[in-house]
Amino acid sequence: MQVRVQSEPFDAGAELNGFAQGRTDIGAVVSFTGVVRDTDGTLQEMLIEHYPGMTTSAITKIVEEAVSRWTLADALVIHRHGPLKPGEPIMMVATAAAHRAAAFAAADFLMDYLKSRAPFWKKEITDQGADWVAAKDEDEDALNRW
Amino acid sequence: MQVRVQSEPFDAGAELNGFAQGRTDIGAVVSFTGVVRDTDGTLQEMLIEHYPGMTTSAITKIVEEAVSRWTLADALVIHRHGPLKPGEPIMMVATAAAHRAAAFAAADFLMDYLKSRAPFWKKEITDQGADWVAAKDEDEDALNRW
Amino acid sequence: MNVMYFAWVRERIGVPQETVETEAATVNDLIAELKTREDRYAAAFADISALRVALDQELSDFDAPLAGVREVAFFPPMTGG
Amino acid sequence: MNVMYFAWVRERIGVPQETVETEAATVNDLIAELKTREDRYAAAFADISALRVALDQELSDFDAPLAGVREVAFFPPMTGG
Repeated sequence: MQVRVQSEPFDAGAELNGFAQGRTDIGAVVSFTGVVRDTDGTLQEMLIEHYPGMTTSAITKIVEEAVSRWTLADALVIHRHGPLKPGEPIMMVATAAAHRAAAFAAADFLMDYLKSRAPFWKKEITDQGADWVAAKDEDEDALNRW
Repeated sequence: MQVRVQSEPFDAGAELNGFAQGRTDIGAVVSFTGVVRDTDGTLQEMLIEHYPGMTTSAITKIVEEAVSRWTLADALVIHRHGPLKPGEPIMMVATAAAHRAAAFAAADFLMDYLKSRAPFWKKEITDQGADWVAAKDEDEDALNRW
Repeated sequence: MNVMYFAWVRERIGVPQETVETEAATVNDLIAELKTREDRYAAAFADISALRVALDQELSDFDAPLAGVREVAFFPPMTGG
Repeated sequence: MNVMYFAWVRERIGVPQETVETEAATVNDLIAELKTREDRYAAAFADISALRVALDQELSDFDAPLAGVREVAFFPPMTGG
């Protein structure tokens, strides 16, 4: 189990290849990569603020919950903070399990909880100014699935 | 959209990094990697047979269905055939979408359909002999989710 | 008509493919005809519920007509992924 | 007691953290006290339903007691992932 909170970029492909490598008791690896989206082509930068004293422990608790619910062989979360450009990876989750259903469910669960329970806040700087990204009701509702 | 059926190994990390690269209209990339599992430590080799005339077209139809159901920005399927060793990647799926729910659902759908509708058959060679892997009822049932 | 066999169906029948001359109207008719030919066909087709069939590389049904079909493939349920 | 602010709460209040001397029994009491101090607090805490609170780095409720708490953090709903 690995949790990393960092401002530096990470190499999602290298992380995927290093994850659960050489293990022969797993049949399924699922990864999720969150990318800075710029649908309208107006985004200059995304600024991610976080709560350093709380971030790693909050994510670790979420990952421990996932590992125990789905008997994962391994789990990984990397989350960046600071300024990011459109197209850059923001964060990544990976899960490894014997079977695909557990790996998919655990990754989906991790994303839902990281979205609404990990102390990060996103600010978008566009041509028109700067705005904090508002949390969506559907993201809060998604937690009821689990 | 990319579909590759091959006997050669592939580099899942390099594929993930090359997938949907530089696109700023996507926010979510999900990948699934299927790995040769050897729970008991008795597996010598997994042999994957396929139906060359049908494989690529069958997978392509499944991917087209996923792309249209979830408006994916991109989708990738790589599936190997031939002899594989424990711990080796068998296949990989990747999906890219604006939002995470679509990327997760499409990857999950692709795996369910590839499992039961792509013409591959697995044979396990163990210390005790060789056996064809039987399809599971739960895999056929999984198709009813979609 | 080109008839193909995969996985344990291929192993039981002993060849991966063969040309079959037949007037069978449906897949079921073709199977019935093959089963009378030799024991190895009877063994391979003993339990149809354990088999799947593709006509010209498309999954199909056992009661599907064979008119115009060039390639029939028999195999167990797929185990991809 | 160390009080921290994040995202637009931090921007409205103007500092990321400060030491607050208070006898407030609960988070709600602390907020009521801060709101009387200066307009910027009144602005930041105008709509409590738009805020979340953590006590000693654990998400908590606005009616939670502050006894023994060393760090209180106020912020909008999280937008991680």
